[in-house]
Amino acid sequence: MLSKLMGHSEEIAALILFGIGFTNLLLNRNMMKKIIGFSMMDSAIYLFLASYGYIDGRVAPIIEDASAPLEVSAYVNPLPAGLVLTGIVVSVSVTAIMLALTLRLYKRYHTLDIDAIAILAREADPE
Amino acid sequence: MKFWQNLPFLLIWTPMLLSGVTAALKPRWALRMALFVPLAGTLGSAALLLECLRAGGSFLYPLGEFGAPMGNELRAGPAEALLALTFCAILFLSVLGGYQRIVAQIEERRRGLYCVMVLLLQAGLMAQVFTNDVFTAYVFIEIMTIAAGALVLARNRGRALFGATRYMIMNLLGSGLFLLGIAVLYCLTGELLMEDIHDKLVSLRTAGSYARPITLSVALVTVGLAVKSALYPFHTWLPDAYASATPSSSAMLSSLVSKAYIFLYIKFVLRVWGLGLFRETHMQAVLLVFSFLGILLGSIDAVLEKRLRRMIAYSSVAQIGYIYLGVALGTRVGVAAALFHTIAHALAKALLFISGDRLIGASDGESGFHELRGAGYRAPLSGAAFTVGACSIVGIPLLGGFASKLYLTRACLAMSAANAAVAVIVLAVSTALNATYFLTTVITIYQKPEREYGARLSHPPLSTAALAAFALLILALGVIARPAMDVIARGVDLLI
Amino acid sequence: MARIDWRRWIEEGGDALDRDMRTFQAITEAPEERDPFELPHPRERLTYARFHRWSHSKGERILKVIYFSLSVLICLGLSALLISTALDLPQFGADAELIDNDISTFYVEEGLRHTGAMNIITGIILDFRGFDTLGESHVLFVAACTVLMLLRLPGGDDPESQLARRRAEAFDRHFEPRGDVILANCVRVLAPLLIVFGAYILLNGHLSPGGGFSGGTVLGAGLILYLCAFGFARTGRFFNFKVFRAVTSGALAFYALSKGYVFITGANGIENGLGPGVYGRILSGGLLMPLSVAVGLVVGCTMYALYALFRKGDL
Amino acid sequence: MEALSTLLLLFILVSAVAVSLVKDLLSAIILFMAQSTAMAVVWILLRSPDLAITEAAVGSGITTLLIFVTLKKLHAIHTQKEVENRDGKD
Repeated sequence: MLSKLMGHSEEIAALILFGIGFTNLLLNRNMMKKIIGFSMMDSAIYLFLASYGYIDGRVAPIIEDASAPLEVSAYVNPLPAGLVLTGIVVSVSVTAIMLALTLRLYKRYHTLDIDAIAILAREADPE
Repeated sequence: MKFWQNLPFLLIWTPMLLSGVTAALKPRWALRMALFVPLAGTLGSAALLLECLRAGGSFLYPLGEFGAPMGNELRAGPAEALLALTFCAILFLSVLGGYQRIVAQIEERRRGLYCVMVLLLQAGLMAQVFTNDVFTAYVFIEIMTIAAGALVLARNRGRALFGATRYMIMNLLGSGLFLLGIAVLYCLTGELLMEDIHDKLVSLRTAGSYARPITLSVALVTVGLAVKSALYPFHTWLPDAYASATPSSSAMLSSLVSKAYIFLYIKFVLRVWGLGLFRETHMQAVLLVFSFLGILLGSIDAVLEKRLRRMIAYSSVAQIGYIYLGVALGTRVGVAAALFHTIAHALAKALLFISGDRLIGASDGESGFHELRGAGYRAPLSGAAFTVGACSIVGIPLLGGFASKLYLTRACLAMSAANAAVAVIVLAVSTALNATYFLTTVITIYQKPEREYGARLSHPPLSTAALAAFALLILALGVIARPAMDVIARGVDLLI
Repeated sequence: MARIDWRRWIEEGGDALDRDMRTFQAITEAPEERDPFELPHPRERLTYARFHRWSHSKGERILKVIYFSLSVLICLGLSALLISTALDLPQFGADAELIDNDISTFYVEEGLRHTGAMNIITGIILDFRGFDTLGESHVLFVAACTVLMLLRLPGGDDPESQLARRRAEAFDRHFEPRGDVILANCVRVLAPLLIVFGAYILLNGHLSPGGGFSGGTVLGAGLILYLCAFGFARTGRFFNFKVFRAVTSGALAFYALSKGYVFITGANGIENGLGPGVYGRILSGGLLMPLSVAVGLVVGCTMYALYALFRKGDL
Repeated sequence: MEALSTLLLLFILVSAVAVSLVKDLLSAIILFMAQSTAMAVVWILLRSPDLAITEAAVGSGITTLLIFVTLKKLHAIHTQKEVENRDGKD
């Protein structure tokens, strides 16, 4: 059991992190905490994905000498890293939007508490 | 490769290219761009549909020299082309029909950006329709999520900001679950292309290995897309976002964005998992329960609602339940019925949001039902259009909604006797509820008004023509239901 | 009430339409739609006070307990469920034959020969899977547009928007350091270094780790640092909204056009005339380096613009 | 190597729990930043230098910076509101 857990240590850490981030995004009432939770959730998925590209004893997929004969089994799988690179930029864009929304909501309602914002928004504008 | 086979790529690429240009234009030219590009998309996808029907098959379009599975790939067939045509046409008509409200409700400095969002939304929609690669689907889901959120929050109103916030939070949760789902799929199969994942999953299943992770990935993708398309228990963000946005945005969100997610889900069911795996993981049964709940409770919510736009929003919850019901049957006939209902509902809901807003506009901006009395006389064309949309959703014969409900019921009858009985009862009850709230509304708008109303708004003739076009399309869908269904059925067969 | 003349609309075209729209706008503008960044309405303030009182009462504490226990339950449950299934997955780090398949071998084998990129990841994201990256740079673009929509202050000459702008500037100046000698001297050394480093990462993306995204971010960070030390007056000289719009639109258009060219020629089997070049040279890899630069410009400008928008609502 | 990676993962998890529990937003952000930096090192251990550079620049750089600036703005708005309330009372 323990060896199995150790063998999956990266995934387990990633999935716990996913759980924490998900919970923060769903249930934390503070908008800033929600945003941080979202960032954590996304980086957890990237950790999960990239850990599968890794293969023990291989090096990063950057060819140093183009003239040397190519040894395919010397490099880790490059595709997950490419996907994660795409994902990281997506998550920073979304974070920026959520922060801007938070700023606007705070300017209008003077609170970061999403429940309070809900009450205020409904009272000020019933439709 | 023939020239017309470049059309799917051009349909995605042109709006993307022009969005950057639109950002640099003055607002009124940007608005024209937001009308022109969806119109061009409509023509392009119509040509694609015709050519696909003539060629009688589907084709793959590799992006780059190597194509799949090394690079990305697009896939187009009759079903995809029909969906693309519907989406582009509705996008164009929504912008045109809500033109006056966009100008009135969105400040000039934001209007140009609003048009950029419309174009990027179109690119995202087309990419969802045509993509054959799950990670590309994720990237374009994010574009669509953000663009749709921006369409809601473009209106400078506290309620719209709040609606957009809830929308974004729930949609980000959905994207996260979806991404984790495809990450698990990738870890299991090492592929990102839909067919290749399917092949690997089939061989894994016959070997009997990794049964639990496969179920997990199916569940994650299902829940993720269900949250994003507002299936019943995950629909809480929907009324706030739909009711507070400008009517064009509400129309686009309800009839395009959620439908694109549903089409993506259908592609997952048919092309990634296959109907066999979909049934085996019991996700089908779960979806069946959710869709029943959605159909009933969404309708009840709509009956209890006292304001027109929120009522239309809640009716969307019920209708999305119908579509998921078709998918959850797990048969080709069911999926075809679901696609037909997607199209019928998308047309009717966009029309309802736009004409409903005009009726409200003709009643001094009050959306309570007692204030709407006589709105049908004050805005006769909008009243007539609203009536057509409402009748289509209730399922009056000759209209699109009737045919789709008929096909759906027929597909339900193929289930085991007990299930079929439950399904038919649910459909009957919900049709009765639909009739209660929609026909009451129609009657209300033709009642004698209680008081005098102020000056009513006039609308540019072209945008009134958009309403008429919607109504005609709904009628046409009802009349040519049989050929349309044939096209869809052929498309579904080709999807598998 | 302005009446619409159908014929005039057709005869005079779009200008008449726009004029009429403006008249409608004056009529249909709801009162709440104006007042962009004002303090809440008195009635809202009253509600807020009421909520505040309630929030310190008992109801709040109960709600807090419910939220907390629900979070712990969901977090533990979700994690446990995910982990229990993840244990069935192929083991991490092992030579898993499922994921180390023909595709990844193909990338390593053919990546260099086909794209000319020593860094295979750059080859993947800019060439093989270039469509994803095209989508991704549009995600950044759509994010920048949304933040502009949300935070950019009205640019008009009317007193209200002028007041809003002045107020934003005053508050920004009040809360940011001015004339800080230590910061300014550090930045004089650091900012050029950062920008050179960013450019290096950007230009060498196909030869070493890095590429458009990381390089662009470092460039943006250099600009932001410069802004922190010397204020908007200095950066405004070379970077304003027009520059931002021109650079972003131009780079995105170049990116979309070149990818469109490559995809269409590739799909139709036309030779595109872009060879990999001499491996390891800076000017190798066909379009990789220009594409990296375009992405880097978009990313750098967007990062700087986001920061500036957050600080004072304009560039 | 194994020990370092386990340690970093533990640190990431602990800081994630701490971010959710801590009351003060500034501390939460600093913890988040530290977590991001640890993640960059994990990327290096996973043989993905591209990701490490991007994570260091984006995760612990720009994202944290944006959160900081938002927090600062919120603080500024808060102060502004108090000033205006006081002026209103006088």
